Amino acid sequence: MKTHYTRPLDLRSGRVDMNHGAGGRATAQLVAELFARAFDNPWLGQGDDGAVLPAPAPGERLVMATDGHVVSPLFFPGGDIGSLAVHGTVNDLAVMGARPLYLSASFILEEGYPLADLKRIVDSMAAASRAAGVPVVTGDTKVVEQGKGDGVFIATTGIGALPAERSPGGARARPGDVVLVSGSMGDHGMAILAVRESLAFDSEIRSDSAALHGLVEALYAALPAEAIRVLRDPTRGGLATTLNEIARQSGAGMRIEEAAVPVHPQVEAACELLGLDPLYLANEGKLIAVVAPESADAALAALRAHPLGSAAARIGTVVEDAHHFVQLATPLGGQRMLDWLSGEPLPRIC
Amino acid sequence: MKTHYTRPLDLRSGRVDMNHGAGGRATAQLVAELFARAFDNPWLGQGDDGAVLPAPAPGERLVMATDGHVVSPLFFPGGDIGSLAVHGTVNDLAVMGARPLYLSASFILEEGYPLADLKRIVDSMAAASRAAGVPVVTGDTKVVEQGKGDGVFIATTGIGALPAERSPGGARARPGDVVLVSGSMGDHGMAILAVRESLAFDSEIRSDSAALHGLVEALYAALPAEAIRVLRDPTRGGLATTLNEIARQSGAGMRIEEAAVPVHPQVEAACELLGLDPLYLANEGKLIAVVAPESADAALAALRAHPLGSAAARIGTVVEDAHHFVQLATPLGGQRMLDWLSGEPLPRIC
Amino acid sequence: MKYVDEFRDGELARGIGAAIAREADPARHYAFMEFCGGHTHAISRYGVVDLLPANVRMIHGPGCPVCVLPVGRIDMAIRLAMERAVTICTYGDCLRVPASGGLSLLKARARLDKNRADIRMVYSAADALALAQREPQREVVFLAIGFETTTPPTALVLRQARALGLANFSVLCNHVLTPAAIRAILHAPAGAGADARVKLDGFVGPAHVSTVIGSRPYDFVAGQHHKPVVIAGFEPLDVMQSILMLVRQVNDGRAEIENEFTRAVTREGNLKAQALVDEVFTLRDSYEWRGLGSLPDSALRIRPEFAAWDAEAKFGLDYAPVPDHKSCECGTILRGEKRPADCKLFGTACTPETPMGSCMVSSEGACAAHYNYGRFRDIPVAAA
Amino acid sequence: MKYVDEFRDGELARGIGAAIAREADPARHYAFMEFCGGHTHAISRYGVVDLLPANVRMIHGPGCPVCVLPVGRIDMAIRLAMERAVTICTYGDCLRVPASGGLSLLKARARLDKNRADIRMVYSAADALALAQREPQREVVFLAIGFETTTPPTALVLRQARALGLANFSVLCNHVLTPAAIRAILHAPAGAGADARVKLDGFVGPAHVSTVIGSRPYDFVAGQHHKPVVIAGFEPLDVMQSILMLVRQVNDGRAEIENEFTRAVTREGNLKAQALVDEVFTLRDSYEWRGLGSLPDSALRIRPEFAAWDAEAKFGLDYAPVPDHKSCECGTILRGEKRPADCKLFGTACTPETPMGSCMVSSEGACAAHYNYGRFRDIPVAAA
Amino acid sequence: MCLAIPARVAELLPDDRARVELGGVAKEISLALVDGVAIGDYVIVHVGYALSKLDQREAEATLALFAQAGLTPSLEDA
Amino acid sequence: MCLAIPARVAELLPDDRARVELGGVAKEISLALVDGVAIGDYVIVHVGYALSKLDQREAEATLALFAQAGLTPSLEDA
Ligand code: SF4
Ligand code: SF4
Ligand SMILES: [Mg+2]
Ligand SMILES: [Mg+2]
Ligand SMILES: [Mg+2]
Ligand SMILES: [Mg+2]
Ligand SMILES: [Mg+2]
Ligand SMILES: [Mg+2]
Ligand SMILES: [Mg+2]
Ligand SMILES: [Mg+2]
Ligand SMILES: [Mg+2]
Ligand SMILES: [Mg+2]
Repeated sequence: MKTHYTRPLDLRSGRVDMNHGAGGRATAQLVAELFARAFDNPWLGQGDDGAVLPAPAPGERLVMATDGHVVSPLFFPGGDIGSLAVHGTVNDLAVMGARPLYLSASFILEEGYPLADLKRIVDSMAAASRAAGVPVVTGDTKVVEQGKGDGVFIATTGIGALPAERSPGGARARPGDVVLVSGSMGDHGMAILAVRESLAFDSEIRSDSAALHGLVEALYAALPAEAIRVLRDPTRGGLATTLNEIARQSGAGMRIEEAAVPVHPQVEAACELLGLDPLYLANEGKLIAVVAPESADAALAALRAHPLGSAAARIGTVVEDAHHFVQLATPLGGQRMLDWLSGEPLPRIC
Repeated sequence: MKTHYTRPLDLRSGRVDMNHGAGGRATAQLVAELFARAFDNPWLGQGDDGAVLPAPAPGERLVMATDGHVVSPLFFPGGDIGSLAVHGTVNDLAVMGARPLYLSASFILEEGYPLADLKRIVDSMAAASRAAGVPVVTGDTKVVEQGKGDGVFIATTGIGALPAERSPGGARARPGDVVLVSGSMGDHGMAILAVRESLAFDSEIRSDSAALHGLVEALYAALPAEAIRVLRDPTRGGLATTLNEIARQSGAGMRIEEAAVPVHPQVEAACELLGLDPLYLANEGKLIAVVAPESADAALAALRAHPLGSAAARIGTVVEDAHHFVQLATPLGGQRMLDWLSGEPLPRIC
Repeated sequence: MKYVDEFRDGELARGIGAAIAREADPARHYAFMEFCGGHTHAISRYGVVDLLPANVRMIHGPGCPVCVLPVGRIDMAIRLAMERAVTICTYGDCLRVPASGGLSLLKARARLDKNRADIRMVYSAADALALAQREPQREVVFLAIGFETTTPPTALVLRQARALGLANFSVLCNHVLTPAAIRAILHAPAGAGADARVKLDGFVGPAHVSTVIGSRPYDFVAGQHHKPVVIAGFEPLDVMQSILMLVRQVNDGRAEIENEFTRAVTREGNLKAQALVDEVFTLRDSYEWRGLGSLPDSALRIRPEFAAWDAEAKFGLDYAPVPDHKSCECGTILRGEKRPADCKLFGTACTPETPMGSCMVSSEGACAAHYNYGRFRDIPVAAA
Repeated sequence: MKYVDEFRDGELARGIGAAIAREADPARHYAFMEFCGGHTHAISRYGVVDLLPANVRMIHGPGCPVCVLPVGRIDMAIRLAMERAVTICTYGDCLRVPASGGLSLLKARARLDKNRADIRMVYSAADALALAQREPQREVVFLAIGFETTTPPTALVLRQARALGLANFSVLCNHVLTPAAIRAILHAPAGAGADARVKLDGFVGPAHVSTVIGSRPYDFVAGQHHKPVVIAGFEPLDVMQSILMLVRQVNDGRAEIENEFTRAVTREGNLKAQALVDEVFTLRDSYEWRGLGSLPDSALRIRPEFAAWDAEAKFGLDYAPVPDHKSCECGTILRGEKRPADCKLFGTACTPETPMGSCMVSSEGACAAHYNYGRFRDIPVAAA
Repeated sequence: MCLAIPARVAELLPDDRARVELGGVAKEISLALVDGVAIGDYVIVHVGYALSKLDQREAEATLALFAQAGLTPSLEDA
Repeated sequence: MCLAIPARVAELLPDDRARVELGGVAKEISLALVDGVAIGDYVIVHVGYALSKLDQREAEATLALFAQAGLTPSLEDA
């Protein structure tokens, strides 16, 4: 007697349909044959409403971070929404100073999305999760009608453990502190623009999407925890917006040397073509570190010694400023403000 | 000199536009004037990439659960996507036996969605979070183009603390155990169908959306932790699917008395009209508890003593069954299977 | 629910069950076919077989409108949506019916460009008409299916569409006729399993179909084929009572058309509805039934006066038959020669999620009803 | 980037800055207007003022195509999308330009039924044409804006549309003419603040506009108004060099049309482009410029031969002027009478997110450039 | 097949429409296929249309028949 | 206004189109507005169209002028 047989999911030419989100057998099958298989770990395998996990070590605090991922197109040079969904949240934990421990993933799938592409995304996500050593321990899948979604959205949430001695935070920058970046700015944002149909140009620009917790650990290994004032990943809004956020939170200003900010030559060229500023483009594998002045050299050396920080640079300092402006010294020798991103970075003609 | 002034968000007649998701000043404003104000708590107020939280008490384990919420329509009798997004995840923690501690929220907004409606949703979510005593400590907001979303999606993730002595799980049901439900089945699913334009009928059916952790605590207070084998909230797929999940996980079968399953008379009538079965409709404030036989009476009494469990009922028992079928004794005196949900519950004409 | 709950009473059921057991002759077997899926559903959902003696066996007939809809007709609707950018409106039941190429309307919907075409569920034919009125730039086709019950509503909307001169609305008609299918069952040639063929001792006759057509159209069953028919309501007690009445006819050697569903069925039926159907539809020469093959005079087509609202005429559609899977046993199951679990595809390649044959399509099909409700009977289960 | 990086060199900049400081007469003030937003942008983005002596002041002119686009013209596009179910295609710059009722194209887009209408960003006019070809059922209107640089591409697509007989494509033309605007600046009546009015000592002339129209059209500035013009490239060194050349003309008492941008600008300009523009467009009697008012012969309209592709003709559109906010000081700022921070709306009601006046619209506008890049100069900042 | 259910006519509406009630749930349906329906009547509702009226006397008679079938012969004889 | 940038023509394509290169980034543009463009030429690209050719000799001359301006008078005199 055959009681439980189900035909295997058609991962070659099948598509997501409403049944996959209805919570019945088709949902269970999608979870079992795609998600559970790709993310394979004991917590997910339990199939309960959540995952039961060992708590952090005594004295450690919890860190929780979340990000929704809605990138378009879903595949881009250097990554896809799956790897991005891992890196985006792991990095938010990393820049809190935490050791990332666990991820959850909530998928919102659009009716009609090819299962083969979904599998590519899930496999990429699983690979990124394994490479980062941060398992996806629980998840959820919903399906929305065609025209009410955009292929795949993934919201990930991460839990990390924060050692007692660490406490970086956006409000901790003080005048005199040094601002470092771990590498070139704008690679991710431009990689996405390059593959948008409406702008298409050819370049070798790849997203910098990467998990930063190793780089953060290298930094903590190299300098006293107290010397690390602020860590942040300049994602949406780019370096400019992130520096402004830090300035506002800390109630300070900043002086940045434009020429010191690393920008990939092709990103720079593409920015010229489109009328964009690389300092407003998103990064997904870069760190901003504000460190105590006496530790700046050690911090820079530690960053540069790590593969993800080889192009790290010292770009400026924190200053007193009641208006917490971020000011830029231009390569020409002038001064200007580096303001918050206003609106979306849209290609300009003027 | 005016340096930082921004015109307040137009929460009366404004709409979500792409700028609100670009990560610049408009995003910061939306977060500050809407989300941070509504959810108001010290963690969210920090404005960092994540929230730093006290870890659970020594000996406790962590529980993590996530759910994406894509309900349509967004407002329905008895709730809205905001309250649902809190209850849905709090309940997943509760049925793991955990004390829910923190929530994260990832919003995916569709360009053009009225800010006034968004505010209603966020306020409702904040009220549900406060009522449940589970703060939203971190969040994220993305905006997608019109036609690539459906107003508002909310993915919530919850962290809870699981006391050492508790370990309910879908795999722990054993033959002889008793199956209880905390109240009437199908209210949420039918409340949603009732307001779908294509089916519209008039009734007083309201979603049962509610946070169940109080009810779970009442259960743990009334019986030995070990006697609570499985807790689960029968959401998508309804009672039928959830019982099948438990049966499969536990490698057992079940015998359910159909007449013992509480169903609201109006839900029953609407099911007759539409050709649906209430046992396949979603619930968002109901508990299934599988308990040791000797504790069944105490469990039922504890459930009934709680406002959310006043209509609790004992509906069946766990049996040995290598095929882990869920069988139903019909009110007529016959037997039939109660299978997994197959596809979506669609209104039938035949 | 008045006039519903009373007809589901467990105590009365046991009483009727006892009467059947008492009156059924232990020395013989009784095989009755419930033609309608509605009866099949009631029998399965309420576990009626458990209240019947072992020598009374119910055979599930072909009376489920989505089960008998052939693949080629669903293909026509899918092609309209995919190639002609039409919005197909249909009853929820149709969405999962399998079509060619592993598709169904639900799966085809996932492949459409929704900016142009769509596939939508409606609760009523009137909803499809309303959509066409509301969105004049949208070309709406109502995929009409069903026996004599859904036909009058379709006739009404066709009449309305003509009265309104609605240019963006049409109907893809798949209305079929119950008496023709019963005739086919009675005439069916014995298959390879002819020896195993079960002699039908009588029919439980349609409930709601009969409210429209009355009881007269079944006369040939008794007259020409000498089989008793008891028209019965769709509640479990109705079914049980009709079985009791059939047992009595068999015991008495009678073959009559009896009516258990007197509260809704008359000898003449609903004459207003019949006249309306007659105004709008006429007989098709032949129509292919899934599981039964092509049957003459077994379905309706839209009259030429309404050709502008007949999707087949409007879009120049041709029907291309698509054979069922060769291992599918629906035909022999419908004739009572085999049972669902005898099919080697049952529960493996063929499940409600991925039906291969017509009997697995809707929860009213013989195989689906057995899969959803009765599968446990195939194996011994340890008691609690 | 060859021919780019060399023109941004810091060391050369300091050299030219030193030359300006050396040659500028300390006893007098120099006020030059850079007409173009491209120059305004270069000055602000590179902090060029920090390399200029205090007595050389740059006044930001109206040469930003989106800044001068009046509210009423954006309203026309929004109405087309909202009421006529049209897909508006336009350059990214236009999407945030404020229109009536708190709207902009971006905000209007959020209110559209995207199944019917849309508002889309294009990189090039050709992309709008391609969309219309690809989706014949979509009515596409290219909202064309810009000075003499974007006009030839618009002319090309209009010619192509006519050649293709494309029925679902048209252009809403807002092309304006640089010389007319310069003339308006020179003729502007003194406002209430006439006493404070700054005498312009000369112009930095357009870079890319001049590649198309050549240097000849500026002759009237020197001839009739006795003001020097130096046409300059958009790189910061080009701007600085042109300032040096203007200082020298002023010092010499000369008023000539000089060309710093010889690598791309000739006296005649691009004759091929000029002929094309002439074939497709003709002068508008009058056109309203945001901040400058209605100016005669200052803009182009589509010739009657192309009326089928002229959105104004095709949809029977009328222009309704919408007054600017009464506290907006754009007019006086453009004439150098006031500076952005003097406007009481600056940085409060008027910001780049919620611009009230034309100068705040694009990052090339005087107020926006000051807000984005220069605001810090308004207050003392403690040094690091 | 032909899922249909008896519902009580609660209100007659214009255009041959009616509001019917079933177990506390109300729905608007069409009466275009049946004549002479009054408030209080029960109609059999299918895909939004009344297919026929329900004969309440016959319903009671059928129920009585059920009850009678259930009587044991001995009781019946008694 | 009129954001435009000089780019090197890397390839001539049919229909008056060309592939231009700038700092390692390549883009297809239209040459419909300029005549006589050859591979290796620099053109000024605006909204996907070449507006004019760049005169490389003049560019060098301008750069020389910049350098000259920067020379202090004393040096210049020397
Ligand atoms: S199980 Fe499927 S394939 Fe077999 S007879 Fe039934 S419907 Fe046909
Ligand atoms: S700040 Fe705004 S309102 Fe004031 S002058 Fe500038 S653009 Fe006009
Ligand atoms: Mg985050
Ligand atoms: Mg992140
Ligand atoms: Mg971050
Ligand atoms: Mg879930
Ligand atoms: Mg889409
Ligand atoms: Mg969950
Ligand atoms: Mg949940
Ligand atoms: Mg759950
Ligand atoms: Mg975020
Ligand atoms: Mg939508």
